[in-house]
Order: sequence, then C-alpha cells, then structure tokens
Amino acid sequence: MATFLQQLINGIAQGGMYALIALGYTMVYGIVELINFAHGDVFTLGSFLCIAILALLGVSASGQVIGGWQGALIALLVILLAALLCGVVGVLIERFAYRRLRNAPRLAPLITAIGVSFLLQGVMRNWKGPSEISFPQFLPNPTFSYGGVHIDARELLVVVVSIAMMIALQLFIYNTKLGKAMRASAQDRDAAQLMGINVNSTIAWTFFIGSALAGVAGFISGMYFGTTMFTNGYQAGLKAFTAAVLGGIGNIAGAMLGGFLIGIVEAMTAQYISDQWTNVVVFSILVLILVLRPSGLLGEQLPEKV
Amino acid sequence: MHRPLIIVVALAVVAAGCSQQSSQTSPAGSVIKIGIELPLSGADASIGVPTQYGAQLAIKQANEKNLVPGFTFQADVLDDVVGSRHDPAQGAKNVQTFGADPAVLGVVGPFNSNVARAEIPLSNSLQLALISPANTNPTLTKGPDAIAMRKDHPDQIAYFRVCTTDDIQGPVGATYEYTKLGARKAYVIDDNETYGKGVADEWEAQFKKLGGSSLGHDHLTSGQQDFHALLTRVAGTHPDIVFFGGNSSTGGGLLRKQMPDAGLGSTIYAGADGISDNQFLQDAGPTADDVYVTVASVNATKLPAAAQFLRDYQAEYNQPVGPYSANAYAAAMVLIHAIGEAVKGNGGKAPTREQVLDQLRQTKDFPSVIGTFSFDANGDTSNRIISIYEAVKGKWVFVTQQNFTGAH
Amino acid sequence: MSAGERSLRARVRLPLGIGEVQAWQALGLVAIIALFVFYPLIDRNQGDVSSVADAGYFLLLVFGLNIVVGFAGLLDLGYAAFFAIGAYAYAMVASTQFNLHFNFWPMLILSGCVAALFGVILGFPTLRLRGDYLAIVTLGFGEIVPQVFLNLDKYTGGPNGISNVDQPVLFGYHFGFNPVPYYYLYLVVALISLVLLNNLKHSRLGRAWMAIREDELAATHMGVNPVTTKLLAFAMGASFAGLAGCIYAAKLTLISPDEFNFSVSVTVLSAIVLGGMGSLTGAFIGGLLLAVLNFKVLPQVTNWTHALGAALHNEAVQNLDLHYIIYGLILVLVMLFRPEGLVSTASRRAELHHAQPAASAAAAGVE
Amino acid sequence: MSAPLLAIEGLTKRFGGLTAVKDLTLNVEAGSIASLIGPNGAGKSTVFNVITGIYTPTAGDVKLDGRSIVGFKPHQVAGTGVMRTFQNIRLFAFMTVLENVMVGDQTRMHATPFDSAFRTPRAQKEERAVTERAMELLDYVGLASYAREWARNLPYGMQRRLEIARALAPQPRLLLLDEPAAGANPTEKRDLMGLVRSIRDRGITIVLIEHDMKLVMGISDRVTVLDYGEKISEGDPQTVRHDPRVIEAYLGKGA
Repeated sequence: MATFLQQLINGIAQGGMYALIALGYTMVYGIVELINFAHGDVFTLGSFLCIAILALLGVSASGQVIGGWQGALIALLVILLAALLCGVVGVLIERFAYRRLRNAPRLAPLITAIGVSFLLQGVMRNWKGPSEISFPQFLPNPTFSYGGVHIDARELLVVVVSIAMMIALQLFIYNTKLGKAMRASAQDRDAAQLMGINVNSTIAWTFFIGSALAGVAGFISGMYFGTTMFTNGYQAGLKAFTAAVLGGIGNIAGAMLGGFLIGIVEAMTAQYISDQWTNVVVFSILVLILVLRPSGLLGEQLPEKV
Repeated sequence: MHRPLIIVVALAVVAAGCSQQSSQTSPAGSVIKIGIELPLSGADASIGVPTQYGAQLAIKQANEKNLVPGFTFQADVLDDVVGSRHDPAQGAKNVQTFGADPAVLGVVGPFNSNVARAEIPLSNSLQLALISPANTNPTLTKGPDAIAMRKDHPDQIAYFRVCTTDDIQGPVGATYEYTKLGARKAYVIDDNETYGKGVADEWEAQFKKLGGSSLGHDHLTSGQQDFHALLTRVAGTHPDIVFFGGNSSTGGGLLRKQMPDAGLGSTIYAGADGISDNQFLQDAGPTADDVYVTVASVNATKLPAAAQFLRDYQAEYNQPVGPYSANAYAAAMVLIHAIGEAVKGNGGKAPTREQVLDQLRQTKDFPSVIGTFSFDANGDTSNRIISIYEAVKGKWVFVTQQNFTGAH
Repeated sequence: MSAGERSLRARVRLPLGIGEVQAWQALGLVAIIALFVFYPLIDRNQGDVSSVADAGYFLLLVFGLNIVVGFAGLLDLGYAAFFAIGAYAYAMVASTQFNLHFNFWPMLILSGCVAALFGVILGFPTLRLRGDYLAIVTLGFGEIVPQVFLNLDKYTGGPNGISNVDQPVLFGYHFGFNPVPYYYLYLVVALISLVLLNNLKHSRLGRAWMAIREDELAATHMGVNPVTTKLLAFAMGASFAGLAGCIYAAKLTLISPDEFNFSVSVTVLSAIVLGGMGSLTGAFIGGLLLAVLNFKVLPQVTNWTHALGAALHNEAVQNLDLHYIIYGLILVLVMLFRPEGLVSTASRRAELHHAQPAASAAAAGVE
Repeated sequence: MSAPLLAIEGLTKRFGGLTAVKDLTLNVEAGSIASLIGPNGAGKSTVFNVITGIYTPTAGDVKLDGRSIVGFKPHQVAGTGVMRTFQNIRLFAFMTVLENVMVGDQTRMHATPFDSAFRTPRAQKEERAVTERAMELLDYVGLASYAREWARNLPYGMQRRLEIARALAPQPRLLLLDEPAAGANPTEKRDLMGLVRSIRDRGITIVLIEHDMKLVMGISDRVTVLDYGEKISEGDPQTVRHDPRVIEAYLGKGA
C-alpha cells in the first residue's frame, strides 16, 4: 500500500509538470487550432533563462542553499522574470512565424512550428553547449514522511504551482474581459472581430500567457530535476501535448487531468510492469481513450454543422 | 509543372556530388589523409567533438614531429549526425566517401556501436582501416555476428579498436564491488542502448556468478528525466548496490541524484566508463559521493605520456579533454605509426591501404597515451587494464587498477 | 511566335497515362530522367552515389506519406513506424538473426504488404478521429513501434538491432556494398511509383481521397465510402514505407530501432508540405531538396564551421553548431513566403484564372 | 397506384431535449417536384440529414421505393440513388470543376484500386466514359468552359450550379436541393427555376428546401410546410398559400 501511495505521489508530481506545459499547449490550440510544436522548446528556454537570471543574481550551481524569505524572494523574482521573457518570446514567435499563416493551408503553420522548434533548439545549443547543464538547487528541500511514504518540498511545489496556475487560468478566462475575448475568438474569430474584439492582440495575449506558463514550468522543472538540456523540450512537449489531447484539447481542466493521468500511468507502469514500457503503455491508453471518446476526456463532442 | 525547378534541383544534386570530387587530390602528392568519422553536431557533439580534437591533435603533432618523412597528414572530418542524432546510414556513406578518395589511408571512428555495425562490413569490403576510439560492445569483433560482418574478406580484418571491451570492464567492476565493497544484492538498470545494456548484462552475469543476487533489471526509456517511479520500485527490493549501464547523457547522473528521494541515498551506486566523466559529477552534485566506476584504461597519472597529452590538449583547445579524447589520440597515433611503417616497407613511396592494414594487424606493444597495447586477431586491444575510480567530494579519485586475466 | 517556339509549345502525349504536356516540358522530362540514369557514371564518388541512392528511400517515404497526407488529407505524424516495420520485416527473415535467408525480391513486395497490413491496423481505430486528434494518435503509434522493437530484444536484437542483413542478388549479380545497383533499384522503384501514383491520382480512388480531404461529409454524400477510402490510403501509404524499409535494410545491412524516430516522420512530412501538398512534382522536389539538405549539406556545415573556427583560431566559431538553425530557418522561411509549397498547383491555377477567365478545357496533363 | 418514390412515415428526431422534427409523414411521387418550406429552425435540413443518413431518426421510417433506408450510412444512401446539395455550399475546393462532378459519379464506377493504379483497359474505358458524362453535365449547367478551374475560384452562383451538377452525376432517382437559390439575384433565380424544371423533365424526382416563396410556388407540384418540426400544412401551392396556419407561421412574411 505504501508503495502504491508513493507511486501515486511520484505520478502526480511528474504529471503536474506535464500539466503545466499542457496548459500552454491547450490555450494556444484552443484559439488558433495550431499544434505549437515550439511550445516544448519555449519551456526548455524557460529553464535556460532561469539559470542565466540566477547567475546574474549571483546564485550558481555550487550547491549553496538560501533559505527563508531570501530564497523565496529570489525564487519569485526568477519565476516572474522567466515568465515575462518567455511570454515575450512567445509573442514574437506568434508575430513573426505564425500570424502571416493564419489563413494559409492547414499544415503550413505546423511545419513552421517545427521550424521554430529547431531554431530555438539551435539557439540554446549554441548558447549553453550540447551537454546537460546544472540548475542551481538553491532552495531547501525538506522531506515529509508518513507511514513509509515520502514527499518532499519540490514535489509539493510542482503540484501546488500547477494546480494554482490552472485555477488562476480558469478564473482569468471566465472572469476577465481579455479572457472572454479569448473564448470568443476561439469560438469564431470572424464573429469576434465583428463584435469589436481585437483578435490580433487577443491571440498575442494568448501566446504571452501560454509561453509565460512554459517559463514557470521551466523553473519548476529545473528545481525538480536539477539539470536541463537543449533537447529536453521534445519529450516534455510530446507528453504535454498528449496530455492536452487526452483531456480534450482546448479545455483547461482537461489538460490538467490529462497531465496527472499520464504521470500516474507512467509511475504505475514503472512499478508494476517495467520502466521501458512506459511510453508504449501511455500511448496505448491514449489511443484507447480517443477511440472511445474521440474528443478527449473533457472535450466537447461537437456534432458537425451541416 | 515547373519543370525548370526540377532541373535546378537535379543540377544541385549533381553539383553537391561533384563538389567532393574537386577536393580530391591525387595520392601522388605528399599528402596522406586520415579520415575522422564521428557524431559532431546535435546532442552527440558534447562527446564527439572532444574525440575529434584528440585525433586532430595527433595528426598535428605527427606533422610537427615529421613522424613520417616526406609526407604530411591531413584530417578529413565527416559528421554522421542526421536530424538530431548519429545515423548508421550516414556513417556508411561517410566511409564510402573516404573509400572513394585514394588519399585516405585510414579512418579514426566511429563512435557509436550501431554506426560501427554499418561501417565494419563496408570497411572490410573496401579494405580501409577503421579504428574506433570508443566502441566497447564485444559483439562487434567476437561471435558469429562479428564473423558474418567480415563477409567479404573473412581473414583480413580492417576494423580495430583501442578501448577495452565491456565483457572485460563489466566483470572487473562486478568482482570489485562484490569482493571489495561486499555488495550482495544488486539492482541493475541500463539505458537500453547498445553500450549500456551490453555492459549491464556483463556486469550482472559476473555478479551472479560470484554468488550475488540480482533483484531486478530495468531499462530506461530514452529521454526520460524523472526516475522517481523506477527508484521507488528499486527501493522496494532493498538492494545494497545499484548498477547503472549507460552514459551520463542518458540519465546516469540524474538517476543517482534522485536516489536519495526514494530512500536509496546510502546505497552504493556503480557504473562503467559511460558515467566516469565530469558531466556525471555535475549532474549528481553532492550525491555523487560513494559512486564507483570502472574505466577501461590505465590511470592517466601513472603514465607520463598521458600527462603530457592532457597538457597539450589543454593548450591547443583551451578546454578539458573529453572521455574519449585520449583514445582518439591513441587511435590516430597507431594509424600514423602503421602508415609510417608501410611507407618504409614501400621504399618511401605512399603505401596502399592493404599495406597500411598489414602494418596495423602487426601492431605490437605500441606505446600510447592510454598504455602500451597490441591488436589481437580480432582487432581488439590487448590492453585489458581496468581502473576503478570513486567519486569523492566532486572529483574522481583513483582507487585501484586491475589487469584482467581472461577467465570470466 | 516563331516556328521553333510554336513547335516547343506543341502538345505531346506521353505514354503510361502521364498525360499531355508541351513539347519543351516533355524534353525537360526526358533530360531529367537521362540525368538520373547517367548520374552514377558522371559522379564516381561512391559516398555521393550512396547519398543520392539514399535520397531514393527518402523519396519513397515522401511518395507514400503524400498519399496519406497530401491526397487523403489525413495528418500522420508517425509515418516512420511503417518504415521500421518494413525494415524489420525483411531483416528478421533475411539475416543471421534467426539464420533465415529469404530471397530479397519476394520480400520486397511482402515487406510492403506487411507494412500495409499495419497501416490498416493503425488506421482502423483512427477512422472516427479528426485532424489533430488523428495527428496525436499517429504520433503515439510512431513512438510505440520503435519502442516495441527495442524492447522485444529476443526477436529484434534490442538496442543492437539486426546486423548482417542479406544484400540482394539479381540473376547472379551480387549487389554487395556498391551503391550503384541500389541507386538503380531505387530509381526504377521510384519511377514506377511515380507512374502508379499519377494513375491513382487521376482515378476513381484518387478523386475519392481528395474529396475526403476537401470535405469528408460532402464526399460521403457523393457515395464515397469513408472507411475503405481512408483505410486504402493508410495501407497504400504504408506499403511505400515498407518497400523503402526493405531496400534500406538491405543496402545498409543493419537496422536498429533508433533510426526510425520522430525526426524521420517530421522530415518526410516537411518535404511534402515544402514541395506542395498533394502534388507529385512537389513531393518529388521537396523530397529531393530535403534529402540533399539532410544527407549532404547539413553534415558538411558542421565541418565547415569547425574548419573556419580552427583557421580563425576562434573557439566560439569552432564550437558553433548551425545544423538546427539552418534547418529551422529553411522550414520557417519557405512556409512564410510560399505557404502552399514550392510547387503550388493551387496558386498557379488561381493566377491563371485571373489572367484568362475562360481557361481552355484542354485534355488532362500531369497536374 | 404505385407507391411513392420517397415515403417518410412518422419521422421524429430529437437532439437531447430538443425535438427538431416531430411525427412527420411525407410522400413524394416519382417525377414530381416537392418543396419543404418553413421558417428558420423549422427542421427542414434535419429532414434532409435524416434521409441522407447523417442522423438516425428517433422514431419513424424513411422508405425509398418501398424499401427502408434507415440506418444506411450516407455513402450507402447515395448508392441507392439519392443525391443532395448543401445549404452552405460544400464543394471540393481544391479539386477542379470537372473532378468535382466526377466524384459525384463514384457510385456508378467499378474500377478497383488495382485498376486505378495500373490503368487497366477497363479502367481507362470507364474513366473516359465518366469524363464524357461529366463534361456533358457541365455543359448542361453552363460550366463547360470552367472545367479545369479550381472549384473555389468560381463565383458564388456558379458554385451553386456546380453543386447541382455534381449531385446529378450518377443520374440519381431523387435529388435533394437545400436552398439552391440562397443569395441569388432575380435573374439567377429565374435561371435556376428553369434548371430545376429541366432536371425534373429528365426524370429525376426533386425535393426542394427553399425560402423564396415565389420560386417555390412557381415550380412545386406539392408543398409541405414545417413549423417547429411539425407539419402544419400540405398540398399544392394554391392550397398552401391560402392556409391560415401558414400565414400565421410566416406572419407578414410570405404570401
């Protein structure tokens, strides 16, 4: 039982990470129906930026631990800056790589997104080199144990941040003017335009928020794993996108659910089958669920308009 | 329709093809080319490029010291990365490109075992010497597969390697950890790649033979970063040693780093040369202590030549050596030496590839920066010295070295 | 218009259902085919011939995926899986793995069939899925297949893959490691494929595929059976990959699971979109361009930057890796400036429309 | 008396709590033009969608020539000789005008994938015949000179006609036209009336959904009026025109 609970915790922590990245995927998809392949790389860029910002603040990978309010302050500052920078990068990507293609053939923006993904990887490769780079572990990491089950501060951080982000996003989208504009643009771009919504800026904001979330995820993942590498975005993005689709793409709670589900499935596969089969099991479950519910777990089953 | 476009493309293809030819100089000149065939871009670059530098340093020094009078050596470097990782098909094409250039008398490479599997039959067919600085998988030179790979010239091997194979490294490590560290219950993990799985299998077999028990053997999924679930499973079996077969880049360091989270902080962690680098120490951070690794070469500090090499490398490239730089240096040096001997045997004229191969096969007690070695009938190095290192306070500290005597 | 010019514009009927084209186009076509036929005689560098031959397997992949994505409009992001299946199908029965040595030629067809079968198996559960949901399921399939080949090491050699795959023998002639016969094999297969694909495109089935692509609902109301039409697209598309995998394995004599990863699927898809969706000429040009870029130009770029850095004694330049940046830039720029692909029948016809409204209803040509 | 070509019996279609069509019975005689009218949201298109197999009815039956076609998939319905057009034109945009019509002829073609790939003599012959028939149809609707154009490049009115030509391709027994005159100017409407009549004269039975009363009254043999999913009136144009319930439903609009 303790093992099962421990694996559940492991799965939820890993799943929280997927969910956090999936939120950005699902937002962008919801509004422009684009599989933004570069999103995973924006996430990696986020962790690279965090390392750079920490270095500017004098925090290096030497293993120094900064506790108390100072640590929290640094963490907050780094998260905010990384989110801001990633958001700007996201907006720039949208402006220069995607906007022109909004009415182009369906696959053109997809290929552009793949191109942008390569570009970002190339930039990171030349910035910090081809190897894994260390992420400073400057926050204390107390572990809490109960009945043979351990949970540490980092795992709590992942889960708390991802759930908080989801709730914040949900509130934002349903309660603010910009959020409503986003939903309207997602429903029908032309109609939204006619209603006086500035669709261009709404889409830009969507990319900003989605990419900023990726920046936050970059920090969380850096704290959690302690290293990062320029190619990490692919695997993370793949799982996050799977999570978004599993939950019903375009649906924020669905992205969360999908993320946790994939994390838990992975943990249980590693425990009860074997680590090498995790991807096979995850994707088989994905296929199975989509066959039964073609629009994902929480996705709306829209009948086609005839 | 756009026919003209097709013509442009077709011409581009031909032009791309011919561009290679224009650079081909006839062997009549005094230039001898040494091919270097490694993964040099993408994520592989971190380990491929320092290896390339090792070989290039050897070529540069050979020219400076005029090791083969009348001839200058020139490096011809080809990358085998396609898309984002090393590609056997590209490796094979590179060997064919070298094969088409008569000035190339031998090749240092490849780095990866699956690339080697594509290149060994080719180099055998072309009778072009291929010396790998890094392939450690035993089945490349021994066993039915290896013999089948020499199909065109079964008795004339053309593939050599300067590194000791995993069937030696694995057992030496297992023996040390069983007898000296007292480990009895092991959990084996590998990265499910040729090298990692190979060395893990060898280690596990020896460990069991000695009387130890294997509690499980898991393979990682490529690209995985989170090992908490796997480690929780491992912790449930209460091992006293975790052996990892693989590289730092495939999760060796991260795995160690996450072990304390699962309550495995005080469990011994052991691996082979794939995690014997600085990358591991950096990834694992403070958890790197009590990690034991085997390295398939003599302790560099005990070899003056090695110390000199380290200084030269640092001076030339202004960066620390990679784990295979010295091997590449040794591989290039043994090739240059063989070419020199072949030149002598050919009356001072440029030798043929066969003559170079003949000399290589006869390599005996060649002194190098990784120790003195000969090539055996399979092209394997006679150097069977395995060093054992322990990580202490963020540094690899030499523990002992053993000369593997064979029986396992 | 001079007499010579007029005769160049005269229409020529080409055999094999290729259709009618203008004389200069026919001449161009003949010249290109001749160029490809004589290429190995011009370029004596085996490495280059080998590269161009490998463009052959890439082109076959592009042709096959073009059926699925270009003709039928089904976004498949895991196409490399079928390439893997074809390669393993041949390698497992024609190597030292089980000491089976089936003949290459029947296996060439059979590998295609096995891949086609898996195309149907994958296609079946995805029939109800639309657009991007289909994309993610196929992407998942593309991740699963190589992983399964990796994990079933008792049968597939695991990470080592299968070495010593048999090389083809034709009427006593051993292909061996000489790239030239493989080059001609690819050339023949590719030319036959082009003719068959052109036939298919202008046939009942081809129109059904395109109708499904344009508007599935309307297509079904015109009597197109969506199930068989889509499954045929998956099966036929996969069969090309199976064929390519078989020749690939035989030429390289080795296969291992990490040669069939996502980047293969992505590159093939990029070639189709870059060339121009659904157009055979576009698939051909896009495929050739990306093959040259990936197999020849990009690996060279690394060497150039290394050499330049060494010459300048500039460490930063020497450590530069422009691989990703160049590739990424090409994809982005081509799409931004030619979103319909390099060979865009769509925009061409649209231009034509504005120039001369009552365009002549001349007989069929190659699109 | 022969059975009607199309017989809808007690048809009900509910979407969740919403009843789109309620207990509709409707017979269409072979060789006639029947019209279905009613305000927006009256359930007219739903009737078409049930006939063509997009929706399965909640209750009731649809019979073609006395044989039930309920449960048929759309392509099977097409196979029985029922073709349709759509309220929002649904052409194959990136196919040529000619190809659009040729797709319409799918159900009468027999070429197997093998025939198609290898251009067997059989397939070539069939292909020639289908091309010829399609060209004739294009000529018939006045689009012959646009055969090689992309369908999406045609102006709106021509797209309407192309959609009709596409539906006519297999010589259907029953043609369902969903608001063919929407967005047309008076001249185009007049041309369209002529076209519909001439199609009927080719022996094809037509069911028409239309808002334009003048057009409906001018060409229909029989008119059925739906309101909130229920049939409120039925009969020849004259009868329907003076039915007080119809006038009430249209309140100031029609008649």
